[in-house]
Amino acid sequence: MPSLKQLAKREEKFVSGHRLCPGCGAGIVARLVMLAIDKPVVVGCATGCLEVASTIFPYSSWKIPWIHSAFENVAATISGVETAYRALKKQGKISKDAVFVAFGGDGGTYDIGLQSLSGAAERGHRMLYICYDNQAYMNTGIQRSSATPKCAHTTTSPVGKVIPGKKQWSKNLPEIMVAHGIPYVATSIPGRWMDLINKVEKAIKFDGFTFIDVLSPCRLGWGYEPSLTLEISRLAVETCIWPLYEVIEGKYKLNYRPKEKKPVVEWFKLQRRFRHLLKPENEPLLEEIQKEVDRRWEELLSKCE
Amino acid sequence: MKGTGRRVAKTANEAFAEAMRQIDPDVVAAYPITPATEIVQIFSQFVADGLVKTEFVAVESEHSAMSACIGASISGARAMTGTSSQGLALMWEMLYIAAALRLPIIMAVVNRALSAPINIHCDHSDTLGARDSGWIQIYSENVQETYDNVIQAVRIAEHPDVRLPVMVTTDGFILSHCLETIEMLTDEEVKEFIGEPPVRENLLKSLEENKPITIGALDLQDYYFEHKRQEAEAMKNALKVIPEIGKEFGEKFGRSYGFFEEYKLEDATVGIVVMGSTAGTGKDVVDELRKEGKKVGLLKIRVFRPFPFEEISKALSHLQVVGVMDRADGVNSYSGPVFPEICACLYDLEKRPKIVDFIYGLGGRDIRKEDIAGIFDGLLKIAETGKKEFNLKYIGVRE
Amino acid sequence: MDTVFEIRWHGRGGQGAKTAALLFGDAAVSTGKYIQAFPEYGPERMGAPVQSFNRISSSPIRIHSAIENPDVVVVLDFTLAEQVDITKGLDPEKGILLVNTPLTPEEVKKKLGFKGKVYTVAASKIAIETIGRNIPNTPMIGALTKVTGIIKLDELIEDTRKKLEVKFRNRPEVIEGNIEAIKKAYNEVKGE
Amino acid sequence: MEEKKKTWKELPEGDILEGGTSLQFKTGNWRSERPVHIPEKCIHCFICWISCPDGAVKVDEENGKFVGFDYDFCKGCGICAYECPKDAIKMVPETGEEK
Repeated sequence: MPSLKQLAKREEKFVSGHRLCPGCGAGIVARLVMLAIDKPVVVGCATGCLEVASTIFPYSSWKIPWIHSAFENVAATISGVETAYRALKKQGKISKDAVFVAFGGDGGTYDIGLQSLSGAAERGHRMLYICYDNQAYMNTGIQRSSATPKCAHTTTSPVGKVIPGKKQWSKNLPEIMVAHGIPYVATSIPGRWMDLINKVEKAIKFDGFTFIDVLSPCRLGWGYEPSLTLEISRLAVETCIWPLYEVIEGKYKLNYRPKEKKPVVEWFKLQRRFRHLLKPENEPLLEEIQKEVDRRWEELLSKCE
Repeated sequence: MKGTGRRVAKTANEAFAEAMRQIDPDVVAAYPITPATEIVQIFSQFVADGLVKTEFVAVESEHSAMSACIGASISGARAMTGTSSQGLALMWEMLYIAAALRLPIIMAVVNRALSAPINIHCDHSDTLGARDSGWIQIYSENVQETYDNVIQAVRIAEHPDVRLPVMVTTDGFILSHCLETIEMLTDEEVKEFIGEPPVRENLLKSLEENKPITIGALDLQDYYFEHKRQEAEAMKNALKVIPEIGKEFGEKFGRSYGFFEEYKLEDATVGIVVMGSTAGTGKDVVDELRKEGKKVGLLKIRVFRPFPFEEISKALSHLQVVGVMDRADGVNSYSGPVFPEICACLYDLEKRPKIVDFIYGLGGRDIRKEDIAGIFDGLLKIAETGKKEFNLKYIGVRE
Repeated sequence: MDTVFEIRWHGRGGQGAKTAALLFGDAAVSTGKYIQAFPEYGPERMGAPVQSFNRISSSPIRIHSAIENPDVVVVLDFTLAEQVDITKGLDPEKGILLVNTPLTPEEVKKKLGFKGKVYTVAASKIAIETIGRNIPNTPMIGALTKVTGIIKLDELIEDTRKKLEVKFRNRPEVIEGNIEAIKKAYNEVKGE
Repeated sequence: MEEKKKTWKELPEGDILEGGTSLQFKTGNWRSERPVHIPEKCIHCFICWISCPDGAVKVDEENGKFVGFDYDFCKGCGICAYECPKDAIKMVPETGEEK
């Protein structure tokens, strides 16, 4: 695990000049992941904010071989790249030891990309899949995804007179990935850069498919001051809304236990998408969410050693 | 017969698989679908038996098959796949991407009707629907052509002036599951004919050389059009390259190929335009009608994309009546998909033939010699009377 | 354009009608003929009535229509006659019907009311005796070889041996059983 | 300033471009506030550097020192100022006069 000053000696592989929003969580995630990988690396991106904002012809922010083909298929596309790598390496046409990374937003990972994600994981291609999870379709204008938390306001799960935002709970994708029997699954946040860098370093050592779900605050879609991006990601951990854990070859390990578990409302308070939950009439909803967060937290604890 | 080929019995699916074995691509990614399934079944046995160096990826859908082929091809690997019908439809999005990223992927397509109603038998609605995806399309009359076309496809796709994906099609069941006599080339002949793929910019080369490239960037109003213009030019270049390679193939192995085949068309007064296995049946009919003194002929389209516009125009220009046989319906109230292309070819002629369309064989409906003879009779009647009483006829459907 | 000889095979899913057409076609290729062999495809599974077809010619075959008027019909399972019109499209005078049955050609003729040429052979019995299983398609290929004369017996045997040697390298008894079945059926097929 | 755009004949084929070229695309003009460094408070912990989404914090990696902000790229999000454990960065309104 390198110190910050050691990391600073590494070449930036995700460089300045990209057009993500000021304070974008995905930009930090991409930069951290790329700094963590001190090896030759090939990256693929699913269609989404990160892809659109980092490669606008003729400008690219990726100082490594990079490919985008479509929205729902980054895992399949990198499957092909990784397979070609194995084929050509076997033939002696390639000498370098390379790492393969796929980035997808929650839309391209939890929803439309779930099939290709599952297929690539099941086949065990050697790649690290990073979901930069901003909990909605931000690139197309903040529509709900299956990663969107219950009651969050999005443009397709709007808060209205009779419906208080998204009706459903978010999908537990890390668990689905664990069920694939892949060697490494983890959650992380950009606000704990050591945690994220450590997990990326760990993941790329496995000879197989690995997956990290990184909560990636979106100042636009969540509605907060951009300077709070990292803080808000940490608060998700402190409220146990986004526990930090990893599952190494099936074994659960909690990476961080808040000294004092904060109430979920502390997280909601900072975000415009949950503003309606602070109204007195919505108190039962708050309670319901708190209960579910508690339940998921306990469930996770029971799985961890 | 030139070459050292040997005569064997193969179905089109077997021929596809054998050609793939001889091409020995670096990566094959595929998903099963009737009637193309056998191709990858046979091929995965070749992989299991160590007869090829290929890395085979049994993907979870056709969309991922094409995506993986794109990933492999952009990494400098020779990539192939095969599919049919719904599988091709599921790939649709990726077809355009493979072509626009200029990837020489080779795909064996076994023509099958599109749902609904669900049907596993032959028509051309699947590939004709993909006509504007930027893929070169080569249709095969029989198993021999299926085999020869795949081998030529590698050279066409990888030609530096072209660099476009190629789909080689064969008629579902009619050819895919029909054992026919073919001449196979030896493995060495194929290897020598296709050669090593020319090296171009690719992901892994850029990794190896530390000169990172970005592929598939967002192209907005200021660049998209230029990239599409390049793609159009590549397709135009294919018009030059395809007959050159067809000729070279003929010189080496005794079977030459062009854009299309003219059968007794030169002195004909009426002719049909046809694609795929029906062309063979059509030739038998032409011979029979010729015996009766009828001046009939046939033009079999082999290359539908790029569309050999000028050449077809010239080949049909002297006819009085042209009948287009469409094995797909445009469901557009006036014709199948091949018809408007042929009309467009003829439009600028000083003296235009009359032209009518026949939609036939949907969902594998058999097309008999009598049916084709009936079509010719209809064309001869138009030639005789100078009157066209219909623009479109459905052949072989219960009225 | 030479005459194209057309054959239709009737069987039940699993009896090897498809394989028979493929094997017969393949054998004809090795004797220098041009052939087609294709099954009729549907969603049928084991036991359902199925058909397959051959075209054989001494010059390349171009037609790709279905076969409606075969020169020969081969029936692998005579119980099919109850459900399927096995003589459909056969020329009532010149058409040839070859049936796997212990019955005599006369008895078959009477049963079907068919006036063309009928040949019978107890292929199932031969298969059980020689191969040890009721797979009538191999002996029927032998019988068809005799009836049509399209290919020669020794050519068929040589070709079959070559193919089986690939598949049953370690089971010579299977190869010999099949060859024996072909020979036996070739010799035992009865015409009127 | 408008870059000279290539014709279809001049462009590399297949939507391929050189990696890392966005360094030529300055995003500094997106900013309405700019971070200002207060050297006397700075402990050179590099937290601002690791926290920046735009890679706009310049450091001297050999000597382990904060060097300054890259105003060509800084979009003024204020994360560095918020994260700084020593309040050594403050955000000030962009007046357009600073260089």
